[in-house]
Amino acid sequence: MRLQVEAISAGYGRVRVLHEISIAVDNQRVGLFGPNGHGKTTLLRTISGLIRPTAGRVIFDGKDITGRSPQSIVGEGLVHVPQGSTLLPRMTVLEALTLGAYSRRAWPRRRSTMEQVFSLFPRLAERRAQRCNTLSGGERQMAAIGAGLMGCPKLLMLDEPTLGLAPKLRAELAQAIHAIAATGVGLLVIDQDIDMLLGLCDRLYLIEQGRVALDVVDRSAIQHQDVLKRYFGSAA
Amino acid sequence: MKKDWTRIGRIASIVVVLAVAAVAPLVLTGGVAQNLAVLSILYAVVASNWDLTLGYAGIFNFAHVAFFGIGSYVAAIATLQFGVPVWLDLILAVVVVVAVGGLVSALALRLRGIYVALVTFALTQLCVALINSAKDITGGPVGLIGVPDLEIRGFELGSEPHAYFYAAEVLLILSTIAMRWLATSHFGLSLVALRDYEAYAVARGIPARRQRVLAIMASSIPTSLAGCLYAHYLIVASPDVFSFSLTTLLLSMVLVGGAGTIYGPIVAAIVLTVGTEGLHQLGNIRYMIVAVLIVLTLRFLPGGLWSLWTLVPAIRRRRATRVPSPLAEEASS
Amino acid sequence: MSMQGSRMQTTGSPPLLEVASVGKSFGALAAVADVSFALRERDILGIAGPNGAGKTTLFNLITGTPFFPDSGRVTFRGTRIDRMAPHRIFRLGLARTFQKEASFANLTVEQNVSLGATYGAGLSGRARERAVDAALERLDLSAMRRQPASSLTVYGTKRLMLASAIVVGPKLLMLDEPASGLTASEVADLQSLILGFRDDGMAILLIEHILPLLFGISERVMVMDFGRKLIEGPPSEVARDQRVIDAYLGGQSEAAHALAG
Amino acid sequence: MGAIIVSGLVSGALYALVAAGLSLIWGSLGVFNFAHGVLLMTGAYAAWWISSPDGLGLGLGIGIVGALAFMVVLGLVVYLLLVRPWIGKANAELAVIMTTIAGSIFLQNLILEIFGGRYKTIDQVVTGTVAIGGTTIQAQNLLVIILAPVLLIAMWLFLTRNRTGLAIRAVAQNQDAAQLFGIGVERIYIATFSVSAVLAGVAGILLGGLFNISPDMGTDPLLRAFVVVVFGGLGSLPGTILGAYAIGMIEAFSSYYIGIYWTPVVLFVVLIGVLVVRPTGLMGRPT
Repeated sequence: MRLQVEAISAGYGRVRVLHEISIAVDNQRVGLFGPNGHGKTTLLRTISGLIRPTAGRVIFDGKDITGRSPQSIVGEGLVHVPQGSTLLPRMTVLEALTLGAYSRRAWPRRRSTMEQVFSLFPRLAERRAQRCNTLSGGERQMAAIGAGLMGCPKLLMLDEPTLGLAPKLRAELAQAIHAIAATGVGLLVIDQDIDMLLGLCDRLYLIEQGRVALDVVDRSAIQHQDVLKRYFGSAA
Repeated sequence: MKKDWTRIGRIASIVVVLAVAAVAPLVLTGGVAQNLAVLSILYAVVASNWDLTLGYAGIFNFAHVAFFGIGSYVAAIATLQFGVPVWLDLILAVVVVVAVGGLVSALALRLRGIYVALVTFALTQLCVALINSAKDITGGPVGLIGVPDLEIRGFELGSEPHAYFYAAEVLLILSTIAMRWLATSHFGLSLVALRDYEAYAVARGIPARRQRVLAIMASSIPTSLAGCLYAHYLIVASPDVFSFSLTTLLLSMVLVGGAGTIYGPIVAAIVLTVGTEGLHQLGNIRYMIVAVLIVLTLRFLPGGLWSLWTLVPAIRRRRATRVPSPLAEEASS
Repeated sequence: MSMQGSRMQTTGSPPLLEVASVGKSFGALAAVADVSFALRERDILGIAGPNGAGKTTLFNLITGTPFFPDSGRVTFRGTRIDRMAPHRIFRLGLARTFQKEASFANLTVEQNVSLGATYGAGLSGRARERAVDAALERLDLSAMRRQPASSLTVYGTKRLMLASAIVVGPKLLMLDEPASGLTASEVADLQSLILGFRDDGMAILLIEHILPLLFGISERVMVMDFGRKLIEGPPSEVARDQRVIDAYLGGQSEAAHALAG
Repeated sequence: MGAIIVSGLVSGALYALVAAGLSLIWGSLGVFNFAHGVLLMTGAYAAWWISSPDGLGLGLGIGIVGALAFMVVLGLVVYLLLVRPWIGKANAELAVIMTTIAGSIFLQNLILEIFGGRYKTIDQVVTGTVAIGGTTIQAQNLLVIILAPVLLIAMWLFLTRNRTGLAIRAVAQNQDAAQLFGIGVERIYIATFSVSAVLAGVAGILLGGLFNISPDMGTDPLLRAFVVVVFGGLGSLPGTILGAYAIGMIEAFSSYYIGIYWTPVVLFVVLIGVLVVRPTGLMGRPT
């Protein structure tokens, strides 16, 4: 088991967002979906060490990484690409990618990794001298994922990679994510686009109110309509 | 029942404060002691006024001590250079300081946070520069000496040892009543609202800049009067009142005493003024001790000395509905 | 097409709120571009769209917090408000809530509402007390009136934000994702509250990601994408629109059909 | 005219060194270090004590190196004692203003206790005069004029090429993202403070070679640096440097043509003028 989240509780101040949630990521691609504000992003932030859980354990590659600093978790090869448009607004693409390889494990390999990133996202190579805040939405997303790859991840966590992208770009990005998965990097992906998740992932978790509301292990068994009903049923 | 006790407690503390105020000048008769008392009371006025804008409104107005200094210079210049009769110079000082405060804050409050601190700080420096460059009127770096005594029907306050002591006390009591009244009124609540969440406050009809400018103007009134009394009492107006060290001392009174309480800075003004004077024989080391105390207070008692009071459980319960110090927020959660 | 739609609707009575070709850019990014719509009294207009489509920015442009539009006009009750300070806009009867639960955490629940009454409606004395009591009662906050606002739950804070808005009797209530982070029963409660406000004579402008709520109570829905208005129309029509499905609903479209149909 | 420009360049260079340090800390930590002026003074004293025959007498070279090494440690101490406990807390801005002021009171009086209030002098790094065009320049002045830009360019290269330098900028722009890159924010804060303290130390040593050194020698440069960072915009290094030279020049010209006492008035008027037009300074970003 590559990543195992065992009964994690976490939140911000007095507000508890995650309630003893458990998920598992084997050598497979796992998707998280569910309504906004129900804890998907908080879960990733807890796994990557930005938030300290109040209970539960996170185990990565057999090591207990609960409560460790984000720095040391990145060092283990668990890389989180956060949601949001611009990672480092006033840095060039080249600088941002270089920084992606900051961890001791990735730094010596940064040149060869960058070649790989550029071959995956040729557009980034063209834009390498440009500041991140002048990039288009799709390019920003590519830069963010590219910087994540620079960390030489064993498991890559992507938070809404297709957010705010037009359908064509979305398809393009989904293809790139497939290509990343094909290299053997594990994936844990949050997205609102269920079709994309269904095409990409072997396993899906529906997260509601900080808990796993549905765990779909066998993709062929997913009744599209059922999932959607479940999704919208929460408020209806 | 509980309410009765609250009320009795309040009346009792008012009686105690008034009794102490009445008796203190009669007890503290030595020249040094009296001097220290008057000074600490005037500092208490300035620090507690500053608390309205810094603690409640969260404005980094570093020109507050300049209001005190301008007050003292208006008194000195008006009486010495233009022969304005005493008492009238007090009114003049209030008018000038309120005007300066309003103008500067209207400009400075276009900015936010640290920029406000830096620009208002620059204003204080400007005052020193103006005093130095307009020597003929201000006396330059030496200052103005011989500010006339305040008098009532021929009775000179300086001729009676207790008179300035009482005058300073009256100013402090009136100023404290005014500041507490302002701070707990809807005006004060609006300042706290703006401090805590400006976008939300303006979306509920609170005019941000106007409220803040008004707060600064209000806080400058007793402060300018304290400056006048200071000049009349010491008979001098000196550019030292604009120094970085006085600003630092008064700021530490606000923060060590407890920002957002009005009372805290008064307590700290007395403690710090008397304390640094009491350690007189230590020379410069006393400033080092004060510096360490400031850091320790901010570290371990972020609500200031006044928050010690709330460690008493009964009072803490009552205070739960009041406005806590901005620095104490994190500590309580 | 959508422009025509809104014009047609405005021919009857003069609109309460009219937004005409409003735009705002941050550097190279056009956060809101050429958005127009109109709202009559007691209208409920829902606004949907992916994150980052410019919905909240549009709210900020209408209420002047914390910036003004680069281009276009906003008219509320016949008065131009696109260059007006936010506190004046509130006094005209346009109240908004914020996406993040906001409160004046250091003040009590009652003081929070009382500030709105004082500065929004110029009330004082008994009139203010009555208005505050009524608003607290309406949002079921009377029991907590003396507690500090920071002690409220998420839904409690959201209700407090509504109480401080309705205490002045606004003509238009703009709600920015009011249901995010709420439980199902709280969403249901919120829904009846919103409909109640409408019945009291307020128009509602609602940004919401929880589609059953949005499609359930809106008379019309506007979908935004990339800062632009994609479509505006009755919920059933919007849910079937191919552009909306592509840009926003995606896999959710079938469910949206079911809901709208 | 030549003399005025030289004086403006010297002041501008010194202000740039001082203000760049302030700006760097503001950019990454969002706090303002009021102890910066006292750091400058301490650097000068350290260099004097190590180099002067009245102190250790090890000569100027070792004095400078030793003083700068000392500044690295002092930056660390200031960060750990006066800044770190408040980072991320409510009102960190105000608390750190106060703690750094307290720290500067402490250091200033400590120096006064140890070395007394009498003026001291550090040897000039270079002596003599140089004639350029029609103007005779003190060699030390020329050194300041040349060295400051060299140091600032070195700092720029450090911030754009070096792994740690890039990390400093990353932390300033987006702390969460920086952490997710594996950057230890704590280490970067320490590095930022140390770099800033070294810049203050360099300014102190250069200033000490031009004027006497005394416990309050840091006050004026700090006050000028305030004007500079507001003028140029906090957190923007190019803005800060531009602001520093602009202020240095304005000061030099107004001292000559209007009078030295009126110079602060002129500066204040210029400052207010800039802020009315651009409330975040010439090149600053909103906070």
